[in-house]
Amino acid sequence: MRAYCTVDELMAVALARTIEDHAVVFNGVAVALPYLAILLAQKTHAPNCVFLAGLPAGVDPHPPFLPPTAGDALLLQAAVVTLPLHEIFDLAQRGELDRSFLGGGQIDRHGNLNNAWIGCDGMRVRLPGGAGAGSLSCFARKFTVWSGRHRGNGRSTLVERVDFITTVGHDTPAGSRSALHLKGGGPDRVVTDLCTFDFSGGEMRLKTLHPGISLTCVLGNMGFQPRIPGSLVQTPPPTAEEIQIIRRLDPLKVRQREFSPRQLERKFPVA
Amino acid sequence: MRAYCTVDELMAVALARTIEDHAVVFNGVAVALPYLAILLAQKTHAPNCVFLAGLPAGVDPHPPFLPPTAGDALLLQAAVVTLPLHEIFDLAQRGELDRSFLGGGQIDRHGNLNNAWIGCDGMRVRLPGGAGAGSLSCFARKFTVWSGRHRGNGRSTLVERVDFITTVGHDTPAGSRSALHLKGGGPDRVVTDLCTFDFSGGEMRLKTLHPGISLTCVLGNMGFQPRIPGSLVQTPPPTAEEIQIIRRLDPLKVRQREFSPRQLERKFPVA
Amino acid sequence: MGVCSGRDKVVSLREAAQVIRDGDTIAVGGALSARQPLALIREMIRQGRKDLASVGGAHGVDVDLLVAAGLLKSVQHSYVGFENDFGLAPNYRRVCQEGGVEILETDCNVILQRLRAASFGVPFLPMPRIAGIDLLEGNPAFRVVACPFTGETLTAVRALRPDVALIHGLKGDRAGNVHLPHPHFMDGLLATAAARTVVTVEEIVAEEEVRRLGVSIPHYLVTALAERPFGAHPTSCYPAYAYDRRHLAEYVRLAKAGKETFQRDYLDAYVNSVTEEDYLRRVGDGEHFARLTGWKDGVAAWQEVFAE
Amino acid sequence: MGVCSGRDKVVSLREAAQVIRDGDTIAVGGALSARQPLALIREMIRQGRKDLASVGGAHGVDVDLLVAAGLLKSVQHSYVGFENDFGLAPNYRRVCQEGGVEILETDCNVILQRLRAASFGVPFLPMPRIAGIDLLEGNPAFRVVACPFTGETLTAVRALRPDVALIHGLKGDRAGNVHLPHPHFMDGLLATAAARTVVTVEEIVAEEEVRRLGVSIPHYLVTALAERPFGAHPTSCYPAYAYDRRHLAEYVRLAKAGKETFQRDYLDAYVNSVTEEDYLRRVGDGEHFARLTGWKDGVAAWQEVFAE
Repeated sequence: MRAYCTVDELMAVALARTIEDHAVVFNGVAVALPYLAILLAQKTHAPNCVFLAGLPAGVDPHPPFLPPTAGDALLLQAAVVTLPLHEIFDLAQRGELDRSFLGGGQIDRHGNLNNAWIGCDGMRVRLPGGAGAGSLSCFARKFTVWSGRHRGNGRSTLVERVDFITTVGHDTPAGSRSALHLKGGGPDRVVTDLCTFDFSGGEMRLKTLHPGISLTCVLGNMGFQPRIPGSLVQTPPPTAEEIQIIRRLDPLKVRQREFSPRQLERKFPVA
Repeated sequence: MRAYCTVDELMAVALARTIEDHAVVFNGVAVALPYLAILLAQKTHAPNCVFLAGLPAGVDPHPPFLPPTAGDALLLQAAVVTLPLHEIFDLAQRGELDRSFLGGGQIDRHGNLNNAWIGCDGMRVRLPGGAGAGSLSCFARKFTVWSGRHRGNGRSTLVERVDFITTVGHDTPAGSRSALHLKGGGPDRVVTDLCTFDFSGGEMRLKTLHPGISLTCVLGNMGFQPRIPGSLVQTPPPTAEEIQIIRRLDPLKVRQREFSPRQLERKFPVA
Repeated sequence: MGVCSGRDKVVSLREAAQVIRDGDTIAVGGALSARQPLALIREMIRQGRKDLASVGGAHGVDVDLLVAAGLLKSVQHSYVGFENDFGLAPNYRRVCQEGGVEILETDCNVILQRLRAASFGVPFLPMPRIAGIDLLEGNPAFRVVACPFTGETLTAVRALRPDVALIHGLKGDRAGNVHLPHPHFMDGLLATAAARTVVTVEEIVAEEEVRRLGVSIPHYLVTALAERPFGAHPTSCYPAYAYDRRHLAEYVRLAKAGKETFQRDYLDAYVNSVTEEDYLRRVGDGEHFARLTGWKDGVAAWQEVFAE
Repeated sequence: MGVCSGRDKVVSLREAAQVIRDGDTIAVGGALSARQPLALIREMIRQGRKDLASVGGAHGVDVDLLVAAGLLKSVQHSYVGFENDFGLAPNYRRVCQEGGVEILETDCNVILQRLRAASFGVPFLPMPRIAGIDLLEGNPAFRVVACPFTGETLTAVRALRPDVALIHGLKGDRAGNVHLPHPHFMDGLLATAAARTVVTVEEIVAEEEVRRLGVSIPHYLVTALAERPFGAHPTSCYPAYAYDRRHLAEYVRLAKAGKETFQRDYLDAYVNSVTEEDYLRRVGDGEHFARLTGWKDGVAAWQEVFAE
């Protein structure tokens, strides 16, 4: 019988695969997908990845299950040690943080993100704020951008220009990353519910389409035209082992909470 | 029978009496006399004194006995908590350190101290260094200066001009304390084996003579003329309780190690 | 004066809340769903404290509640929300969008460095350059500076010294020594950065017990200490209790229902003219609290907390 | 690169000492009479390491020995000596007075702030103004700066990033997690400030045991780790052993006797061409070491250590 997974699982695997072995990785507030991705990477292709886990600041924790809030002591369980939070930012300031995961309420072609305000004046929507993403986007060697709201949001997630920059990508109205003399390298991958991107010349370039997703669908849900390479490949499917690990790590299915029931109806093949 | 104490004990009591109740007090490297003074003050007139104890950075420790080295874990025994060393300096930088105890290889009339080099060029003697006294002398609200080498050192301890300033007093060749805009208030008391001083107009002023010590003796062992008030009083004698506490705190008599046998022959009455 | 050297810091919750004065800049301990001093915050609401500025990292129900009750004139937090759990913070969002509170955009690390500057006794600290992000624009807490040694371009952030840090710990003693369970978040830094530090603890015990557990905040940094069991409720205070997801769900439901409903069905029902003892009785029965304290009975019991 | 993410850091003492290279700036852990990585230092002497710069706080026999053996080209320590115990450090004093080593005057807090700057990834840090003290004169590590916000005059100190931190801990595991017993002095800061961190421990044990005791330095900060029982001797490594006052007295006696005597009767007898096992055998018999490890048998036994 052919096995299937859902979009949350496909995305967790795609996020995990952006982690190199030996990378020092941090994730802060938003919990489920990046946490799962990092824990998964440690258990598969990146056993030497160092995981600095969220606000509790546990090093290499083994939570018995994933909580829906990053403030929970679950993220310290069986950790090597609990660090003072500032040690994580110090490490980032020293240029030793290899990768961070930054989610975007809005994402533009340069990888700038917005988690502060959407809309202007009369019609503003207040988002929660950027947490530590502003600093991390300046300092981390690389970061992975992610959003589970590519499809069905009326081009409002992937936008030509973000309304407010909480997280700096490769180019901004104030100048390019190199002109701004930032320590970090900027985003190198974007993972959405429809596809993945990398960057070329500081602009998002479509890299892979998730199984069953067409280029038209991807572009129809975006407010800008990304770079498109000559040949487009499919996002490599998760392995059965990866899916099994994810389901074991997250029995409460916290990973699905940011997706609509309709999104979760989509099935993707497992390799 | 009349009770007597020795010069080390007299000095420890005189040092203790420079500590106000509720003062936050630090002492670093040189161990015996200031440590004894602080522990004694806590057990007598300054029960609310907060003691930040040396490099081990124990808060309010109760060492079973005094060691001859401030690196020893003895100075953490029964402490409320062991702080990271930097928290002590942070507190001093915030202006919250009420008093420090700073010993001087050389002491001048303005309360500048030297623990780096004595002599010039061909004939230099290397001292151990100022430890944290440079910073502390700038930041602490007040500090007590002490030396057990007033007598018999050929005017080489209390000198007209120190050869090198490791610890800043009230006036220096670079300007006065207020002209230098330093945070702390400078030294307010000096305790030696012969007498005690306070400061008037930024200069050392004789305050009390230890029992049996004459003004001539004090001045004859100094390289400069201190201010002298109209009436000179005797250093108030230690109480029997104070001496008992000192002897109980320091059964190894570490307090006597910096004194010569001849110095220790001197007897002082106990009240 | 951060230092407070007396050896009896114990006060009532009412007195503890009086350490916070109208107009103060407050820094609330804990983070997100964990160890926030909510009994103290409820008492501040009862006492009608006003014109406060709240500064800090990633928070949730504490800031949302303070905003809803109208105590805050400004918010300088890196994040206010309920994450994957309940999403946006409804009162915070509503009042922000109505312009009822001033928002000063910030970032966890920036807040941390600004508090650090205060804790280090310096008026500013340099950071490796941050640029390109809009929170910098027109923000008086930032300057571009050149390193006096290397010439390198850096970002300087201004020291931020809160008037009061509000912290909830597990145990404390009469002198004010406090044991915080992990995670600590920025609490230690708040205590050294702030001019005053008010602490509530689950239990006041003998000094020996606090020392045995580990003193996280030494007595001389604590201005006042009150005993308040379940003082962090509905956030967690491990190992005593996990967060109360059922109560938070109710909170979010009422907050989403709008200003009037929230005033009547939450603020009046759970906070105003309600003692802390009554608050806990209204929140749930013994069985409910047994579930929150029973997280340690095993993974299944712990999962149940998150399934409510 | 401070970070070293592999999960097997265990090397021999010989290999550990090879992490330090000629010309490096080293930061030695411990302080005064406590927890200095002396086995590592003896091995560096055996290997003939040279042209090192040593930076740090208040130290004793470690710096004196390094100076005596000619490994150091410069010393930037706030204090080098034997306190009330044995007074001045004889080799250090002699070589300084002969001009055989460059002395850079400094101060504990200045060293701490300079290491902090490196640990924070910034090229400088501001301090409240220090002035009037002669260590500032012509010292390129200091600048007077104005606060960009308040205009206040401050002292800026330059970041000091050691090439290697040398630390001795109680226990460590294969991955490099290290438990340091208290007092820690500046050791944690050294590990984040330095480009590499070499650690010796009394014993390599399972990760669970290090975690249970408390990880003071997490694995990813550790470049290499070697097991070396009595690796801090003759300084203390509580709770394993107190300092060896008898050996230090002998050390000071030989150091005071002058360069030739010290070379022959200490360096040749205890360090050069002597393995660490032989070193310990020459230091004392089982009874002698039983006294050092027996400090915990009570106050009388502990006092005996200091009476030797």
